[in-house]
Amino acid sequence: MTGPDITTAIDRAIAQAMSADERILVIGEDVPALRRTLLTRFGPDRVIEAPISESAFLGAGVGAALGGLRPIVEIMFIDFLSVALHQLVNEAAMIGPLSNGRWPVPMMIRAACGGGYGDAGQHEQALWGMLAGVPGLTVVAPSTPLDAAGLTLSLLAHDGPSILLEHKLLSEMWMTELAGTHREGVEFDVPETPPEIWPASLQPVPIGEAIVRRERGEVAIFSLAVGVHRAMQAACELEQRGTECTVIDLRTVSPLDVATVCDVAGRCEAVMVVDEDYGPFGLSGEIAAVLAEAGIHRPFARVAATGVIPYAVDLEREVLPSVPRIVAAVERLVGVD
Amino acid sequence: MTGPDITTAIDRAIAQAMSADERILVIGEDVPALRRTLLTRFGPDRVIEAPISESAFLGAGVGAALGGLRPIVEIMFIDFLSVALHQLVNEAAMIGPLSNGRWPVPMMIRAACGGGYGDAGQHEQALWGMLAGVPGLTVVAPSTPLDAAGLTLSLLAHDGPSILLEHKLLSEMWMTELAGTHREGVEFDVPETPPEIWPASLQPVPIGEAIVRRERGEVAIFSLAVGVHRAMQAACELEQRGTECTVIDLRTVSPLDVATVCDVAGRCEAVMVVDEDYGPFGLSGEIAAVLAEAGIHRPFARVAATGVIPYAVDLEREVLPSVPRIVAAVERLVGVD
Amino acid sequence: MSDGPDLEALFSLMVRMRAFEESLASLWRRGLVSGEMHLGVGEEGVVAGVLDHLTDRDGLALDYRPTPALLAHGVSPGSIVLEVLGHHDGLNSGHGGHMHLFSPELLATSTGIVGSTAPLACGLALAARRLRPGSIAVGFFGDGAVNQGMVMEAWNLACVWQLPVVFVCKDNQWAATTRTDRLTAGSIAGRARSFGLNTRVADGTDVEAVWRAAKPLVDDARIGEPGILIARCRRPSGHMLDDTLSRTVRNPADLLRMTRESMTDQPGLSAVRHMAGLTGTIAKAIGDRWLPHRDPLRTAARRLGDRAEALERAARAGLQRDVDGALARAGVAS
Amino acid sequence: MSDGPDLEALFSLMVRMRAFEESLASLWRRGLVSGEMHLGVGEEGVVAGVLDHLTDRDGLALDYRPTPALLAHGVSPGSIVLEVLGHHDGLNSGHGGHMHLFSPELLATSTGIVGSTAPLACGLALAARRLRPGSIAVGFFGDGAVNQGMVMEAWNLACVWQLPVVFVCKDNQWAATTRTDRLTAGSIAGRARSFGLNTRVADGTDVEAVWRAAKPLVDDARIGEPGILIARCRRPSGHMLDDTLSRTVRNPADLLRMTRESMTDQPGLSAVRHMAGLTGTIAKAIGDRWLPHRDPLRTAARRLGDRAEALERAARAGLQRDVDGALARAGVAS
Ligand SMILES: Cc1ncc(C[n+]2csc(CCOP(=O)(O)OP(=O)(O)O)c2C)c(N)n1
Ligand SMILES: Cc1ncc(C[n+]2csc(CCOP(=O)(O)OP(=O)(O)O)c2C)c(N)n1
Ligand SMILES: [Mg+2]
Ligand SMILES: [Mg+2]
Repeated sequence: MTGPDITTAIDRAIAQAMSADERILVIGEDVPALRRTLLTRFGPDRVIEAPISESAFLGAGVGAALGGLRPIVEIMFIDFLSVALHQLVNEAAMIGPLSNGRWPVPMMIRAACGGGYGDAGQHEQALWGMLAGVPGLTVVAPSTPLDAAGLTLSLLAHDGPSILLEHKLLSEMWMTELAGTHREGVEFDVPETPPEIWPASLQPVPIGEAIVRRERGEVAIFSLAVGVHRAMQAACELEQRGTECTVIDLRTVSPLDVATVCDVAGRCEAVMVVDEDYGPFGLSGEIAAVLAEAGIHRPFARVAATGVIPYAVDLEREVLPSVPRIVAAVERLVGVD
Repeated sequence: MTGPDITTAIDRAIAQAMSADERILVIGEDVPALRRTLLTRFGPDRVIEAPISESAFLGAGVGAALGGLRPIVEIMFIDFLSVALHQLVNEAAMIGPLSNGRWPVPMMIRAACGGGYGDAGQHEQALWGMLAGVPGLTVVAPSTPLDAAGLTLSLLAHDGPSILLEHKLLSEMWMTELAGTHREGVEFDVPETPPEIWPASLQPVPIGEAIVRRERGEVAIFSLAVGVHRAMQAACELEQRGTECTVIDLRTVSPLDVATVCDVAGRCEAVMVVDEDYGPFGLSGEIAAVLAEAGIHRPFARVAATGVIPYAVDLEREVLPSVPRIVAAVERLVGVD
Repeated sequence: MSDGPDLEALFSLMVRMRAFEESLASLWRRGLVSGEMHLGVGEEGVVAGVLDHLTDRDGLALDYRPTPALLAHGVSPGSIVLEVLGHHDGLNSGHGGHMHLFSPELLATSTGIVGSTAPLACGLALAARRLRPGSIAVGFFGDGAVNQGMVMEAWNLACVWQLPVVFVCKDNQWAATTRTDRLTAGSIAGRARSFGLNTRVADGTDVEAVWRAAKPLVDDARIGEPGILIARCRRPSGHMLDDTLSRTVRNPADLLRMTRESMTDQPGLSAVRHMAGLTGTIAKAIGDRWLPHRDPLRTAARRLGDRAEALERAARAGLQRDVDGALARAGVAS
Repeated sequence: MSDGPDLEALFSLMVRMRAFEESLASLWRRGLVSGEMHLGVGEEGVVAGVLDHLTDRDGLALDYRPTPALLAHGVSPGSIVLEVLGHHDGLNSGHGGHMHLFSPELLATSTGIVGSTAPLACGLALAARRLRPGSIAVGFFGDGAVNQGMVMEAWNLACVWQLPVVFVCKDNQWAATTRTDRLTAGSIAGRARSFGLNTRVADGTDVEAVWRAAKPLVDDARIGEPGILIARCRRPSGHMLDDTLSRTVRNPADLLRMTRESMTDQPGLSAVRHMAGLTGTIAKAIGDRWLPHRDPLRTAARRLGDRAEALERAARAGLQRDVDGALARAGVAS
């Protein structure tokens, strides 16, 4: 990687926001170690270590937001949110609407997500589809460090609850820590990511705006996070094999950029969703629905996690979306077999 | 209502199953009072009252299933599951797949769901869309007492985790208890439900089988639970106004009956989903996706909960699917305006 | 200035609370209110004795019996009446209803999820410490809620973060249809003390006792020493209006009717044995409802002697004016 | 039969555990194992001292350091090696990996979610009571886990349901990079006692002490009196292999490098002050790793004197044979 990895990028954006806004603080397990750059800069009153009590400290984040702060609550892995989900669904996301908008809850949850490095089922989920179903909750899952930083700035300025998902395969920090990528002989399917020019002062990336990463033709591939890089690589291979693909990085899961989704799909002949979350009842379905509602009827396929993510490298690769799976699915979709 | 209400129907099915299988027991808050018919019959060793500790007693349900029992765990309202979701997502649903199927978790969660009686956001959610996204979890939401009883029998014989959702508007017990429907002047939009012939011995209803409630024509309306009754009523009105509808009661949310969905939609000119759960990222999207995957492209619309459910009767009616909303949406869909 | 409470003021406040709950009950019974209705009848001593120490800069996390505390904190009764009527001029424009009453100005939130108030209070306290030094947050919950994990987590969090928070456990000995002593191991006070929380137990039916117990807790919280008050009280109107237990208490024969079905194919004796726990519970519920001498209002009135009647009349009249005003605005007969 | 433990057997078991963890570490370092790797090095005294009282009809809920207990419970080391290699002949056909090792035959489950074992153990205990009277379930977790709500909920549940369950808290004083004493209010033992759990504290580095403390807990659990053992132990291989703290301990200059960035635009002094807590943590981590006399194996070996060496050799050889067999089956060099 040339610029900072996604974790460092988010840390930098947070630092920039924290120095501009005294009300922002960070709460989470192990944050003194994980966020040591923030700790040394802002001190333990604003980088607050928490016991392994997600319900209590996520709930405290909600209460702090009600009290006038703008907390960032770290849930180490998104899988662990399920021990505390209630504070998000029934409090953070409901107080705004049930007060008829009089009491916003400006809180950002930050969590690592995603698999592909052998931690299996309980640590490798994406879960953005499930979370995007919570009304009023903003969910983002960026694919590049610059987008991650820019979206962080937007979420920290947003007057509602949000979740920033940081895919572990895009994070040098997490991959070193969890997967021991420094070990010889270890090889995970970490995608190549394109270099980025890193600005002196970070700029917000608007919430709810997808971006077209490659615009070529027949098949529109919608994806996000690691999936975008897989889709880009698949598109290169497919080009050589004679199929042209457009790749759209959704960046924000909810609110979904319906305009771009419909616009791009409307100009393509087939639609495909590459999603590291579970296939059924999630993002891929939502895309199908907004297209159908808009009367855009195209051959449709999805490459998503096919179930609980297993441990062994080969089994894991079968379950998660991979470049070969995408290539094969696109060719099936356009009738090249 | 002529037969038993949905709650009594489920209780009877449970009683029938419990007397045939010693391993079945019931755990939950207030079950001695709520399930007094079961308590008197099977005693406190099999109808076990729990403290307000959903994580602990749901987790204990999982452990009990691992240990050879077949527990029914009651989560009073499905909204409260979010304080304990982890035990479902990360334990109950994962131990099977992560053990490569060697250790099944036969546990049924029973929960009341749904709104329309003025409890608002934190008590009125359906959430089946979110839950159906959990791989390997069976989710059912019946619309009639007989289906509820039959599905209960099937779930209690099923070797995996499941959720039985009992819509409060279909439950005399819950409506009396929560909404005080015996009060004069109180009127909730409780649907008329058709009479059923109640057999002496209950028969299982297969998991994952939808049923066509009315087969007429142009528009296929997919729904479940209370939505089915609303759709049936809308279909009657629409018939008088010149539009013929087929109404499909999905009964099981997951695994979705893809064959029936595709078959019926394929024979209709337009597709509509009536869903009391939140619209985005849920059941309606999944239906759109399976249809698009099957190459069945039809004009598509959904009538679902439009967001957090508000309190006031008029606001609540606007947010939840209602007969007028369905009628209007169907007419828009088929171009009658 | 004396060191003790102003019993007249507390009594008047409690009367207002009671009168308000009675108004809500009547609106509910008249079918003008949707959904469940949980009242704070019986809790007035606890709420008044605690809230008297707070200012409007202090935050409140309230459960689904929030009305007494909201009144004491300064929320207008009329706006609550309009809210439960579902009126657009209600406190939350009819979006929240009685379990979700929010006053951002007065930093008061409420929730229908058992136990949720404890973490929320911790967060309000964190904000208080940073943004309004010297102010605190108070989180109310019931005795059943102490078995909800997030409550215990919050106790720990309050202690290790040294939050300016006071928890108040309104111990009415019931959680819906369940006697909590059957399902709570150890004592609530012992459990709280094991975290190092500043712990006090008071008779919640005696507002002066509550006031005295709450004072040092609030004072200590203001300097970052969290505490908890555990106050015994009563629940004479049941868990919620017209709940199962209330209905069964009014008509115990119901119980037999409801269980008859299961008795038929069962040796009668074992069914009766199995039902023993339940009937015991019901007997207890009956006993608990007819103990008027544990009423915090009566206790205070007795102490006030002659003065009580006039105070009560004035407080009720004042409250009624507010309620009537709201009803008129909503076009509902008083 | 004597009343005390068979120290030779316990020592041999601990050696097997240690040797097995070393094998796993070596496979991980060789890049043959995916994902994180948490070892139970340092916990052998606790695990052996407890498991010696169990039969294979007793259930186990294990955390993400499950291997020592699985060995003691009778799971074949070869099947675990194959599992962490992702081999289809592994314990769970390669689907689970080291955090999700399941043996339905031996009623042993494991989980990567902190605290989850406590409710699971309650459920296994419930099943034990109904289906295998006289058998129990044991739930293991760490000292950080006691602040997870579901653990405290489970303690309460065990008491009020009188479950045949023993909780074991392996108190290594750390939760990942965090010193738990900073974030746990009161004492774990005090907290557990407040629920009425049969509570014993033992030196987890002394397997005999653990054995003696566990015996009455297990015996009482068999007749429906739940208990908890809190055993101090060490974590010499860190939270997981090559974690941040381990890396920083090996090379403290890293810390400076990593924080240099934020120091530039910050008065150096306040940054240093802010870092003080963190460097203190690291100093503590360094101290904790080089305290070989707290090794449960050494303590036992010292007591066994001359006999230790031969026992150790035999235990290691036996274990190594199993591991080598599995490696051969997987086509991996030993
Ligand atoms: C997490 C959760 N579980 C269950 C419920 C249903 N419920 C509402 S109130 C109640 C009893 C609470 O008892 P307690 O805490 O003693 O408060 P009280 O009602 O006595 O004031 C229950 C079980 C809920 N609202 N939230
Ligand atoms: C609910 C949950 N939160 C956070 C984590 C991440 N995590 C894994 S282990 C760990 C530390 C646990 O410490 P302790 O309970 O003392 O056990 P130890 O690792 O010391 O054996 C943490 C925070 C998790 N797995 N689950
Ligand atoms: Mg109570
Ligand atoms: Mg530890």
